[in-house]
Amino acid sequence: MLEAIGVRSIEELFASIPEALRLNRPLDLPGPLSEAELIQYFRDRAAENSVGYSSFLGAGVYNHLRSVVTDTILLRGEFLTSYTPYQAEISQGTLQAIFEFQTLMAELTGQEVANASMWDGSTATTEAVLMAERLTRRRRVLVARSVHPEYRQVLATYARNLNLQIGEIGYMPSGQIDLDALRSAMNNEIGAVLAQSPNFFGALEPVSRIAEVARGAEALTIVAVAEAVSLGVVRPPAEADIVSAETQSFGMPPSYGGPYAGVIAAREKYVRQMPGRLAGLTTDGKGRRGFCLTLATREQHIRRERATSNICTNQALCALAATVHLCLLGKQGLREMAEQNVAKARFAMAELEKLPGVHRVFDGPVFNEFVLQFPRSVRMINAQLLRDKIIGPLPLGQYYPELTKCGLVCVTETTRREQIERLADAVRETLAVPV
Amino acid sequence: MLEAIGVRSIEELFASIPEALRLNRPLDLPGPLSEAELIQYFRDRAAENSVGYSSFLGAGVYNHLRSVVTDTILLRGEFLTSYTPYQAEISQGTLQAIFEFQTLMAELTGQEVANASMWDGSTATTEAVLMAERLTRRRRVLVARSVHPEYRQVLATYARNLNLQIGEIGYMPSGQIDLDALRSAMNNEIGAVLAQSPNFFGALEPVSRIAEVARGAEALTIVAVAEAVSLGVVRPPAEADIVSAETQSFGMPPSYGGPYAGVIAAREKYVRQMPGRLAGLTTDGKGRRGFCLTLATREQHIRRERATSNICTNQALCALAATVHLCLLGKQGLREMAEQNVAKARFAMAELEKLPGVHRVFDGPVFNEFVLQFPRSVRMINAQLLRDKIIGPLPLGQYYPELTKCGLVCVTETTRREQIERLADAVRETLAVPV
Amino acid sequence: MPDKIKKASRHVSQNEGLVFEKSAPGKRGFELPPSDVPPVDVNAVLGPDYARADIEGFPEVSEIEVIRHFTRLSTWNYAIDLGMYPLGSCTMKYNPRVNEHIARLEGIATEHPYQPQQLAQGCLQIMWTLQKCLLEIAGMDAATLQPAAGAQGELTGLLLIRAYLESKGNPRKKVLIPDSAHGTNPATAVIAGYEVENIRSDSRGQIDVEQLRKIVNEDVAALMVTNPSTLGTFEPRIAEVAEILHARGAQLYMDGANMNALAGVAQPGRFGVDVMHLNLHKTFSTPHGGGGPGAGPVLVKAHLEPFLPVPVLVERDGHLVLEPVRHQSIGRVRAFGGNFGVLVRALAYTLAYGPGIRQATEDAVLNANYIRKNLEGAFDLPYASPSMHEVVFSDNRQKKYGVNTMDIAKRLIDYGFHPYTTAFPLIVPGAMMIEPTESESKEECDLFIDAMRSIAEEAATNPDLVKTAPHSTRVGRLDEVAAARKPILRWQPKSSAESAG
Amino acid sequence: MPDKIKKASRHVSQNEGLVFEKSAPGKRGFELPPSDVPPVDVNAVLGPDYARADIEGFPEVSEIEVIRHFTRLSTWNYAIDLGMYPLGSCTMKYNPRVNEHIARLEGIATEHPYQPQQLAQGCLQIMWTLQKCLLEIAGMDAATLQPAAGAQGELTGLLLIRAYLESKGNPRKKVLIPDSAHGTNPATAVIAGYEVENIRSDSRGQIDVEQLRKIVNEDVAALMVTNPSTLGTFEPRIAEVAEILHARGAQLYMDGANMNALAGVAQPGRFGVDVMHLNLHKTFSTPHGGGGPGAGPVLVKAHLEPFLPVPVLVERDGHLVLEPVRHQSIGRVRAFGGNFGVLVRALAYTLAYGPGIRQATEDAVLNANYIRKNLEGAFDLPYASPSMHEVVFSDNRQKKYGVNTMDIAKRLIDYGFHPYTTAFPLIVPGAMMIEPTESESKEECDLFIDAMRSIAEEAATNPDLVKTAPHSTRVGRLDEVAAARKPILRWQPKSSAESAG
Ligand SMILES: Cc1ncc(COP(=O)(O)O)c(C=O)c1O
Ligand SMILES: Cc1ncc(COP(=O)(O)O)c(C=O)c1O
Repeated sequence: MLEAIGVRSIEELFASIPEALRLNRPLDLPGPLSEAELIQYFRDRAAENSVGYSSFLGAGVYNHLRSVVTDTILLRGEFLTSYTPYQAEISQGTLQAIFEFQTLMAELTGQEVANASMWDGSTATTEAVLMAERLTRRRRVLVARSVHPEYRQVLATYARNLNLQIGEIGYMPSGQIDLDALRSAMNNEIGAVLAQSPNFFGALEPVSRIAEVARGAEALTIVAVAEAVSLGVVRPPAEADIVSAETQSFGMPPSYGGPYAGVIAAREKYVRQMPGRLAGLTTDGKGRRGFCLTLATREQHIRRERATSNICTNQALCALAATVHLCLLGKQGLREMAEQNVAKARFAMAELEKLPGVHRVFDGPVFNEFVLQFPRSVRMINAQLLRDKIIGPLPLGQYYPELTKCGLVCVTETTRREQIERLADAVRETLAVPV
Repeated sequence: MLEAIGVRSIEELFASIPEALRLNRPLDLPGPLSEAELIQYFRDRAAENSVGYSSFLGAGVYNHLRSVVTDTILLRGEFLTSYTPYQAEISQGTLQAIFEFQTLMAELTGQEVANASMWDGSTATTEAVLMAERLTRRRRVLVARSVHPEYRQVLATYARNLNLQIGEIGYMPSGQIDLDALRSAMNNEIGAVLAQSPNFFGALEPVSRIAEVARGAEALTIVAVAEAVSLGVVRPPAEADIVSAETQSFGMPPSYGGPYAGVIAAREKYVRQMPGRLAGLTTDGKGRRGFCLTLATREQHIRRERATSNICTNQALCALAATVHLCLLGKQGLREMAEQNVAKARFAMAELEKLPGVHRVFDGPVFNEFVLQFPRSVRMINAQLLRDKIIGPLPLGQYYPELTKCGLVCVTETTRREQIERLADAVRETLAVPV
Repeated sequence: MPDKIKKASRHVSQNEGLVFEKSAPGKRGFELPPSDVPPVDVNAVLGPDYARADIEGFPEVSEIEVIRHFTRLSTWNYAIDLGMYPLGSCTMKYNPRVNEHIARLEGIATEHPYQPQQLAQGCLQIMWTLQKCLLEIAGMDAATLQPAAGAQGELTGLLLIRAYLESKGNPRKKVLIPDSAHGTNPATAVIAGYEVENIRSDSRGQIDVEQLRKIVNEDVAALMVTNPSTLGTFEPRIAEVAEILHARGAQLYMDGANMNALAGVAQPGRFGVDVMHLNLHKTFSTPHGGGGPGAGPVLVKAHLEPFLPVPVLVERDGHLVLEPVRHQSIGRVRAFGGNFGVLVRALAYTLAYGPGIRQATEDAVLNANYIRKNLEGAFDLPYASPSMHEVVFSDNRQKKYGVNTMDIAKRLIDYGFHPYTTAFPLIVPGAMMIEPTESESKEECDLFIDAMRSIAEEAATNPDLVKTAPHSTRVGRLDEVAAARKPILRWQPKSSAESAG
Repeated sequence: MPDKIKKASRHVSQNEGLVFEKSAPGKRGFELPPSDVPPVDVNAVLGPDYARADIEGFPEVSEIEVIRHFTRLSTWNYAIDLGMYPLGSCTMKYNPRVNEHIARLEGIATEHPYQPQQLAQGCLQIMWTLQKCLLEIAGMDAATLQPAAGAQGELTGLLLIRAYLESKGNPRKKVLIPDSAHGTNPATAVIAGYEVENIRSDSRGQIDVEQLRKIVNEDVAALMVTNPSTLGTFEPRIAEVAEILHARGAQLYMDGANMNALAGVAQPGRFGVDVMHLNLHKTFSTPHGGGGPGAGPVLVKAHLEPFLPVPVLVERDGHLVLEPVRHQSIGRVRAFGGNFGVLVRALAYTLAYGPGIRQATEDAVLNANYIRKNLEGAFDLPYASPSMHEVVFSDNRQKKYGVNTMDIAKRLIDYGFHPYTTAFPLIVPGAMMIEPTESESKEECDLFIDAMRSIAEEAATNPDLVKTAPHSTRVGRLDEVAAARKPILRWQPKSSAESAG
């Protein structure tokens, strides 16, 4: 091939890089490893992690059942190794799947339209706020303190330079947003109110009442959903104007933080301010139904500095995972899964509240997470639990100074009763030992 | 649908089964289990097996490296869930892959043609003998005692009712067939001579000399290959008239005995007496190249009681595994793999022969297996090795009464040096303790 | 593509030559870890008589080329995963994906057949549980899981009968086989050392019991009966048949390939069957994989148990043990314990359903009868006897237009379906043997019915369209005569000049 | 299909409606294990204000229907696994299959981001090792793996610059962006709170250094440069550019999307780059998955390290620790640690090559130049500057026949290829941006060259054939205008009357 090109050496092909900028030594990298060695390397790393432990962590990342069928589909080369479906004629598979994802998300969230995915729940939520800002042209946002702390941190990172002011609204003994505080903070400079439901404490927010307050000041209501399985039994945030969701619960493993798929759903009239890709239905010259990416004039590759967002690569394969997963579960399966979460959370709550000095902090309705107050530091308790191969509740003091000795407990349909009982026993034993 | 059919109940559809023959109770079966429970059930069973042990077993089933790519291909629904490619127009994928398998097998074995697969090495070998019987119309066969004992048992099962007489030929101190014994047993009532190379003791048989003797009596030479990786470095049995092989070593896991894929290769002139399916090259009406099953008049579905064999369902997907695996390895990779086997076997031999009272039984050339004599019962030694999580040599006394205290050791490219050294250490320790 | 074809279109499809044609020296698709022992000179170690020089013609391609090669090839196949696969007698049902996962688990796929049995209790438990399940489903007494496929199950069964009769003093000479039987039955009987006597079915396609009564004599070792028969109809007088045989000292073998019509509804053990096989790759959902692997467990009544192939799985002191020797055993029919990976999948299937397996049977029979009902108007039904899990039409009505079953089958391809089974059973000239299985939804069945009716119409109005089908595939009908006349069964280094597909 | 199309045919392809159209009440494709705790009345527990009645329109289908639905859909896609995917700027290289296996291992896929770090050392080690590898490849000092994609990497990078400049007293106002840049660059700059100043490329498509010298002032925070540029050419005066910026207190951001041209050959750190991102889904082979996920790690010089997003991974007493707070940090850009599963695959890729990654770069550049050389005669090359990993032609010569880049792209589909990138970079009207990557064999490149030449000929001799392409696909060109004018973005229960694809 060199000959065909008309050069004598590979080096010549790099002649346009000034000599001084070229690397004249081999890279100092480990490897090369053959396939078997590679697998062994990562098995060794896996062994340094938490295999064999029972975990009660949730807080935005959930352990739910996934079907082997989902992975079977994701691993089809035609989905796995294809690009963004710009060339519609040879991308109808991806496009129709996106259209189905958009429909499923709209149905679940009670919204009219949804996009093809965002990077995750936190960035989807942040982009929802930016979208509200574009729609209202107001630069102030009220955010419930019960929104996931990391979601709020991401919002803060983006907001800082966009001259967006964020006010925080506290929570009530129910664990829900303080509606009175919201009402008093509300005014017509506020562009949006952001709440999460189920919120970081696991509590369901009174979305319709929040929306009522917001609407009073012609502000938009944004509801973030971090635990999407809840939508199987919890009323959808239909009164919200924009919903941002994390779909990790739908067929994506925790995978130490990602990849997952965020999504934004909203009223149809807001669609031209939506960030992210959208697949739409259309026809070809012969009238055959087909799908294509549409409303691209919102996007960076067309609109550049006037785009609704800078997002380009999204989380398409994760959105496909959610689509396959939801098709498998179907209407009944999703409901049953959600119900099991509620039942198991109830059971765990009851078991744990039997322990001396342990009680629930909030009394609002919850889905599969709840906050407990312990008689001593959660970190200390957790250190003990590790000996029993249990990863205990998430200590909340790091996020809410007022919630020291409080821990967030999550149970899902994957948590076995016996694991809950072992947790209760282990905590009891730990507390029995004086500090 | 019942209505459309015109019946009132499902029961009615079974009306043709006499009442008395119907089952009027639910089946007494475990289950139903959901996907997650099913996986757990089999994980529990897996935990009752040998995970975590080092094994030195071969004897017809070998641990070789397999690529993730092979499984990726096998799991494509288009290969996994398709039937025998009788409808060629929508089965070209399977057909071309079979044609490639046939070619690869012919190349490897040094034969002119090969079939699309047999059930395994043992039945392929048996069918090779029956094929020879049809070709020669002679009912006597000489079989080396160094052929895998279970292969010989299968042959005996088939032979018994077909009035086929089997004479056995012993082995020499080299572990190879006793050529003198073969010569004296040879006469022109003998239809075929069957040897295995590498044989059950791991020794390579002098195929060309066996063939010479057979040819002297116008008998056919059949060579069985149970360890197909050997063909990467060992001269192919090109002088044989028929080769039967087990291809498990090419990308199939041990899987407690199957499924694997046998194959029969032979000279082209014998093809019309071959059992099993064959894919052939042809063209369609427009001259486009395509493949179809051919010479079906040999087969049971056409020829019924006059077929060359009763085989119908074969081991197609396993043959595909072998095809993908061999394409991945390629000429160089297969050779390198085979070389590593030879090198590791040499190393293991040297390490183990250092042990007091342990020595090789046979001195012929070997591939990756060899027989050692121990100063005490192999079963006793093995019982001790299990404590070190080692599965030791295969005791040969059960198959060859004259080889008590002898064990067959197998090492492949997957055996790590450190495992060999641990085996040697463990055997040394065991032997150090007086019985 | 005309509108009447609802289920399929045409789409761009990658060409791909033979892997040998893509080969280029020096490429490879898989690297080995470096050796951790001293290298050896293989030629020296093996010696010049045993060392190999080169593997002529062996391919050399990269990893991505392997992926593409086989991915492209795969796209030329039809598959259950793509749509209904109504091959009669083949029971092309859904192959659950979780079973593939399970069969590949560490501790399942990794186990060696010779490892100590105390370290194989998991494997043995899987086999034991499967045996128990199969025996319950079939109503039989003892089992062997060794046979690699249905045909080997047949052989095992006949050898059991032979050994049993031999133990009574006379193995006898003949096996009776209905003319409707699958080709493996007669082929197997011959390998078992028997002569085959084909018996004619009666006008309903069933066993002619009166005739049978006349034929069965001291020479008859067994009758091999498929029930439901290959016409998909239950043999209503099966119990009588068994009696006739037993009265004359002969045995009843049942080919259980059609067990998908009976599981949970009727147990062959109650029919008087002495021995039978099951096709796990049919009734028990293990994937056909383009032709195999399968597994053909054999189930027997107690009197045949002493003759089962070794090793025999038994429970002893709470442990499972493989008994290597039994003095009356017919011996081994296959090395090692059988197609274990297939057994694993079959057990997974069984456990997933549990007693609900009856539901699958009901749905299978429902689908077949639904299709029968809807196609009765369009195609000739040579035998009106009730259908169970499959229905056999003939091309009788289309013949007058010069259209035969194969033409209709090929035209089905254009309609997005895999054809039904053609030309079997032999008692139906121009047979069209349709088995939908329980996996098909009403929607898919309706599309199939539409397609078949539409083709029936085409046969009358535009027979050439049907006779030259398929029109939508990357290759048309292939010249099978030429293929068989001068067989090209492998690629040859020199033939590389031939053009790529 | 005419003979000149060597790489593709047409084949039968399954149709498939929307999953909602296939739904039937009561079906489901996945069963849950029964609950082992007492059941609760969810409506009572949640209360009427919070309990949901029904999910209107939600699908109900069986497992096999799900398998078939998505399998059928998949067959409508082109993919790297099927053939060359020469999208310029996208680096569509082979996605190693072993990486998919690794990312799904127990202990990798199963780990929760909040589990105690002493139980996550394996995950942290993967991230740590990947960071070290990326830093070595890029010649930079510190890294964050948090950004979810290239665009978020850009944002992170600009926020770092902003924080740094702020720490010096003035965040400044503008970011300079060449007119050849990818759309994410300007879009990102705006989100980072900057104004965008687009700068014109010079006649060779490169940065106009003299012009730059004039523009850079106290208002300029940074220049975002893509190197090699989107024309596939190395910016020869990049070091000078860095100097100019640094001299005026501005920073140099490098968009590392084209790192596949440099890995192992040159380290951007030596060019004077202050901050850059990498696209692991391009250079590091992680699958694009139909549009994502990716990962956009950001690499910085030491002076920017204090500003990295939290948490920051550090080594302390032989353990790896995530530092949650750093007082100068820009904060978080994403919840949790990033697209960890993508990082795993990228590390697997890197370890598989090791220092041999240079070979991949060389092959990528070789392939691009081979294609360039072979297509120069047929297509217009608007910029003659040397190509690295990709080459950009234009449709200039074909325009006179009324054929544009999109037409040629669509016609490539008939030839069995995915099109190149059309209409980017903007500085080339009618751009045809071709990036073969190192994964393509000479055989596949030759087929591509043949196809392109053949299309060039068709454009001259039979322009209509090209303008109406593709002709081989299941749907033709879609009406994108109608789609955007009256967007239908979801299925609605009532719209189910529409006919199935
Ligand atoms: C009725 C019948 N009997 C026997 C067989 C043979 O079974 P196998 O292919 O598993 O050997 C078949 C398979 O097609 C069959 O349909
Ligand atoms: C040059 C260039 N810059 C930036 C990007 C954006 O990267 P991402 O899609 O990962 O956000 C791309 C991706 O297409 C690109 O090609």
